Amino acid sequence: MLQWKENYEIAKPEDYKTIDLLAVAGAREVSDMEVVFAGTGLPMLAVTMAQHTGAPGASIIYEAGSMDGRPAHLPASVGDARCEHKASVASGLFDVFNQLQKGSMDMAFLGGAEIDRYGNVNTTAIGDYLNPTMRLAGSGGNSDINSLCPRTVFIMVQEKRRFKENVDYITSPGWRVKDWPSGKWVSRQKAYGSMYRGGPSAVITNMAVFRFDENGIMYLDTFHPGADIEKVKENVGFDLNTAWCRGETAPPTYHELYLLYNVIDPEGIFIA
Amino acid sequence: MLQWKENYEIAKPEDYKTIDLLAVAGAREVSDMEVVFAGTGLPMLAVTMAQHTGAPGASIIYEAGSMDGRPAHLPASVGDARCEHKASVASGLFDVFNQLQKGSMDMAFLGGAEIDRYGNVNTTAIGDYLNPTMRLAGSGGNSDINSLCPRTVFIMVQEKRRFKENVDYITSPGWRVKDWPSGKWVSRQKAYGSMYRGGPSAVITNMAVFRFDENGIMYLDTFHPGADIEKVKENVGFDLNTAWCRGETAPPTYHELYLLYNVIDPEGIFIA
Amino acid sequence: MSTGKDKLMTVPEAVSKFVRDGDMLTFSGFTIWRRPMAVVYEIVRQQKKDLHLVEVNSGTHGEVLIGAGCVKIWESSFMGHELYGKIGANLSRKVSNDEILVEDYSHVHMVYRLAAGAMGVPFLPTYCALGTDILNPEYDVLGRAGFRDGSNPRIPAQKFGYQEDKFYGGQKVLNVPAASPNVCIAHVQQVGDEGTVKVKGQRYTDSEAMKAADKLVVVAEEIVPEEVIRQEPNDNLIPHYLVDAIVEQPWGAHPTGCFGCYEVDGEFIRDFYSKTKTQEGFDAWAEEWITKVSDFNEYLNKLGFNHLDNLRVNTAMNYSLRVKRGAK
Amino acid sequence: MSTGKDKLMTVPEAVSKFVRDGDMLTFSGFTIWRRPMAVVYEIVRQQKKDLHLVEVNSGTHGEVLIGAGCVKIWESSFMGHELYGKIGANLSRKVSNDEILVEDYSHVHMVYRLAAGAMGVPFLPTYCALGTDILNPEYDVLGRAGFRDGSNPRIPAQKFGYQEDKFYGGQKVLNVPAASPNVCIAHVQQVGDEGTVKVKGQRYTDSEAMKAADKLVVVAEEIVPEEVIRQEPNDNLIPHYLVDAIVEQPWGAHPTGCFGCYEVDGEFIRDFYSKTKTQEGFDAWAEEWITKVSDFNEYLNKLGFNHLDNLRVNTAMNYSLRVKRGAK
Repeated sequence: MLQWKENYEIAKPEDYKTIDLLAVAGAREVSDMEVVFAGTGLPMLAVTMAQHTGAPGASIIYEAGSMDGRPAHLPASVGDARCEHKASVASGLFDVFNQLQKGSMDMAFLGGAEIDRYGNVNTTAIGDYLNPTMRLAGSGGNSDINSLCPRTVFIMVQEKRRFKENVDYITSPGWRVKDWPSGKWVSRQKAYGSMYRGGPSAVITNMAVFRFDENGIMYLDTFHPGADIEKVKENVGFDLNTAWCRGETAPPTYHELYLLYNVIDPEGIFIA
Repeated sequence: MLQWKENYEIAKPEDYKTIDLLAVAGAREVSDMEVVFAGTGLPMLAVTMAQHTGAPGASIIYEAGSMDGRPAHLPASVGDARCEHKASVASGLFDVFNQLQKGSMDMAFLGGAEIDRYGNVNTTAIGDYLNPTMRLAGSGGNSDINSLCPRTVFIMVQEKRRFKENVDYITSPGWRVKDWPSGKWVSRQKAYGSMYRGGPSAVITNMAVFRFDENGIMYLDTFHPGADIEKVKENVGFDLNTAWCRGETAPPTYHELYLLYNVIDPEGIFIA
Repeated sequence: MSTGKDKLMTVPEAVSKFVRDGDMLTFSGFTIWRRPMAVVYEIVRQQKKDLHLVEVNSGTHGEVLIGAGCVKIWESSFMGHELYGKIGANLSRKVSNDEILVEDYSHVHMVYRLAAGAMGVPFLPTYCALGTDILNPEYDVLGRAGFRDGSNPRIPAQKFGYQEDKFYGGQKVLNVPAASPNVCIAHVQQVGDEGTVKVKGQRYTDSEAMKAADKLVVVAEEIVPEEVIRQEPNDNLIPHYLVDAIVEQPWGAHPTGCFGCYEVDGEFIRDFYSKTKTQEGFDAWAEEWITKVSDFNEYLNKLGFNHLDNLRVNTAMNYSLRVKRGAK
Repeated sequence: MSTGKDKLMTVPEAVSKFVRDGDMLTFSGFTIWRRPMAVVYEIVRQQKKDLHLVEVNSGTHGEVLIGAGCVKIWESSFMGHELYGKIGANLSRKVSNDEILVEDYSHVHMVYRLAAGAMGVPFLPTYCALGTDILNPEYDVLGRAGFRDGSNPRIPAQKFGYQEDKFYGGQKVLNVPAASPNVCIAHVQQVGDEGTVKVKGQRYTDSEAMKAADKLVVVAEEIVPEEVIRQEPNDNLIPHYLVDAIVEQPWGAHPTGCFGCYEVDGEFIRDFYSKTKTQEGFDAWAEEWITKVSDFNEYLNKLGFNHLDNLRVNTAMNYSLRVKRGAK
C-alpha cells in the first residue's frame, strides 16, 4: 500500500473494507482543534485518522486518564500504556470526567449494542433487565460521556434487531429519555435543563450514516457504497425517514487507506 | 548550648524562655505513630520536638499538602518548600483535607486569638463581626481541622481579654456550639452527630496548661513555673475550675533545649 | 498506624489477615491493567465467600472471583476484557442464573462513589446519566433484594438521591452514595518499606479506591527504601500511614498489564475468556491455574520464562515492542 | 481551543485581554507562595475595578489588590503574610471602613467551592465547621448586601445549604456552593508552548482553582517546548486545551516564593506589611513599586541583581540556603 501514500483519489470498492470506510466517515465528524472523548477500537481509528487529515489540532481524551496523547503505536484499549505517550497530561478518571462535566469536551465517539430512533443506546443487557437473555459489558463511560458532550457519534453494527423501536435498557441517553424518578418520557432538553449541551449527532454503521432531526428523530443521511435506501430500511426496526438522504457515503481515498494500514494501525490490531 | 546535648536534667528557670516551655509542653501531647495536623509557628516546633523525643514515628501533615515531611531546615510556613523535604507525599489541600474528613488524622495543633470556656476559638474578628474593631486573619484550616480531629491542642497567648465568657465570633468549634441554621446552643456531640470524633483536648498558653472536663468545660491542669493558680485566674475572663490543678508544668530538660536551639530551629525563625 | 515492618507480609498472609467472608472489596487498575491478580488468585485459593465488589470497572480479576463463586454482590459500571473478550462471560452466566446480584451505575457514578468515600462525605452530586435506565427505580437490585434496610452499614438506604440545586437556579441534581469498602487491594509498581505508594503511568481511579477503603493492601513489583521513594514526594500517590499491608510480588498483576513493567498478556486473557463461556470451562481453568498451583510464583514458573519475558516492556516506551498484538 | 501561538502574550496584554472590571478572579498558590504578582501589579496599573476575589486563602497579592481599591468583594478563609505580617492590614482597615464586602468561609469550604466549580457540579457536601459562626445566617454578608438575587450568575442564591444524609443514617450535611470564577491567574514554574502546565513542589489548590475558572492565564518562569514538557505527562497538572494565555515572566511571583526557583522575600513583604498599616503608607508603596515602574522587568531591576540573586534557590534543596530567615 506504500504506493498509495500520495494518491488522493477515491478508492474503488474492491480496494477497501467496511471498517476502513467507518474509520474515515468517523474522522470526518471531527473539526480541527476539538477536544474529543473516544473509546476503545473504531473510535481510536477515527480520531487518529482525523488528526492525520482534517483535524491535526484535535485532542483525544481517553477515559482512563490520558489527555491528548500522541501514541507512537496504536493503543489496544484506553487503559493502555501507549495512550499516554507524549500526552499533555496523564492522570485518571476523576480528572477527565470532571473536565467532561465542567464542559471542556467538544464531542465523543461511542459504541452500542442497540439503539432506538431517538438515539437511546443499550450496552447493558438484552432481554428483561432483571432476568436477561444476555448480560453485556455495561455502561462504562458511555452514559456519562453521552450525557454531557455537545456532540456524540455512535459507531455500531447495523442489524434490524439492534435498531429497535424500544431498546431493552437505556444505558446512554438519546433525544427523548425517561425522567427519573417518575419515568415519564421527556425531551433530552427537559431532562438536562440548564446542563443540556447537545446530544447524539450521528450514527455510523456498516451500512449507512444516520443523523437526527430537530425533534431528535433519526434519519438516513447517506448509505455506504454497495447499500441503498431499501437495504438500509430492511435493517432498521423502526420507521425510518429516508427523505433527506443525500446519497452515497464518500468512500476513503487511497491516501487515507495508506494512513490507516501503514501509519495508524500497521500492526493490524483493529483492522487487518 | 552544645554542652547540653547529653544533659537530661530539668532546666533551671533562668535557662529557658516561655516559648521553649510551650514547645516542650506541646510535644508531650503527641503519642508515637500519630498522624498530626499542624499549623505554622509553635505547632511546628512542638511536633518536630515530639519527633525528636517521645514520638519519632509521628507524621506531620501541613495543610498546604505535605505529608510526613522530614525537613532538613525548619519551614517558616506550611506552604514552604522545606515542608516537603523527604515527605511521603506532597500534593495539595484537597488531598489532605479529604484525609482529615475521612478520619485519617489523630490530632492537631492550632492557634487562636480568643477562646471561651468550651474551647470555642475566634481567629476572625474582634468586636461586632459586621463592623469589627479589628479584622483578624480568618479561619484558614482552623475550623476544619478542629471540626474533625479526635484531639486538638491550642497554643495561645494568655490574657484576660482573650479568655472570654463569649468569644466575639466562633471560628472554630469547641464543646458547646451553635447548631445552625437555628443558632441554638448544643453539645458538640449533638452538632456533629455520627461525625463526632472528639474535640479540643488542651490549651497551652504562656502561663498554664488547660484541659476540658467531661462536660467540655475548661479547667486548669498545670501552671508554668513562675505562675500560680491566682495569677492564672487573674488572666482568665470566666470562672475557672482550678480544683483539679496538678501543680507546675514540667519544665524542659537541657537536652530538649539543645534540640530546640541547635537541631530544630538553629536559624532562630520562631525562637531566638 | 503501624510501622513498615509490621506491614510487610506475603500474599497468603495478606489475604488471610485482611479479607473476610462478606467483605466489601475494591481494587486498583482499569479493566485489564494493573489488577492485583496474585491476591485475587489467593482469595480463590482461600475460598472466600459472599464478597461484595464495588469497583469503578471490572475486568479479568473480577471474572476470576465471580467464576469461582466468591462474589455475592457486584456494583460497578463495566465488565469485560477489552480487545480479548467483549463481556464478562462468568458474570453474564451468573446474572442469567440469578447467582449474583448486579447493581449498575455509570462510570462517573462509580468514580464519584469512591471519591465520596475517600472524601469522607456521604454522597457526591452529578448530572451524568440522567434519563437512563440506570436510574430506573425498578432496577434497584439491592433494594429489591432487601439489602437497603440499614443492616449492612456499607449499603446505602437508596441507590440514588435527587435534589434541586438551590444555589444556581434549581436544576435537578443526582446524588450518588459514597462507597467505603472494607479493603482495597492494589497492585502498583513501587512501595516504600514504610508504605509510601508510587504509581507510574495513568493512575486510573487508584487514588480514590485506595483512600475510600478502611484497609489498604498494597502489592508492588518491588519494595524500595523509603528514603529513595521519598526523594520525589510529588510523584507519590499514597502516604505510608494509609497503608496496612505491603507485599512484594513481581509480575503480580499478570495477565493484566503493568505500565513500565509488562504488557497485558492478551493471548492468556483470550484463552481465559474462551474458557469462561461455560462454568465447566472456567472450573477446569481455575483448577489448572489457581488451585493446582501452590502459589503465585509457581503460577509464574508454569507460564515459563520465555512467555513472561516476552511481555517485559521496552523501558524507553513503558510498553513492549516485542509482543505480537495484532493480526500482522 | 486556540493554538499555542495565539495564546502567547505579555503580562499587560493578558490583563487587558482577560481581566474586566467586575470579574470574579482566583489565583494559584498559597498565602505567600507562588502568587501571580506580575499580573497583580499590572491589574493595579490598569486600574481594574470592582473585582470579586474568590480564593481558598489570600496573601500579599490580595493585599496589593485590596489596598489599591480594585476589589469590591472578597470571599475566602484567610488573609495574612505568614511570618511577615499576621493579618492583612489593608483588608482589616477596609472592612472596618465598610469599603469592601468580606464573605467568610473555612479553608475546606473554599477548597470544595473551587473543586465543585472544577467538577461542574453546583455544590459539594462537607461536615467541616459545623457549629461555628461561619454558618451564622446573620453573617451572610453578600445576602445582606442584596447580592443573592440571581442577578450575578456567579453569586449563589444561598451562602450554604443543609440536607440530611439519606444514604447512611440521616446525619446533617452542609453543602457549599460551587465557585466558577471568570478567570484564574496562575504562576507556575513551567508551561509548554501549547499550554501544558507543570507545577513543581506542593500543588496547593492550583488544580481546583485553574479548572474552576472559565479562562486560565498561566504565567510561567519559563516557556518550554511542548515535546519536552510532554516527556513525563504524569508530572503535568493541566492540559494545554484548558489554557487561554501563556506568559513568560521570570521572577513573576516575587515577593512570594516559587518552589525550585526562588525563596519568599520576607524582608520585602515585612516592609510592605508595615506600610499597609495606613492607606497613605500603602499608596506611597504602590506608587514606588507599581505605578512609577513601567512594568515588571523594571520592578525587578529596581530590586537589583544582588537582592534577587540572594533569593535564588539551591537546586538540590529547592529552597535557598543563603537567604537569612531567622534572628540568627
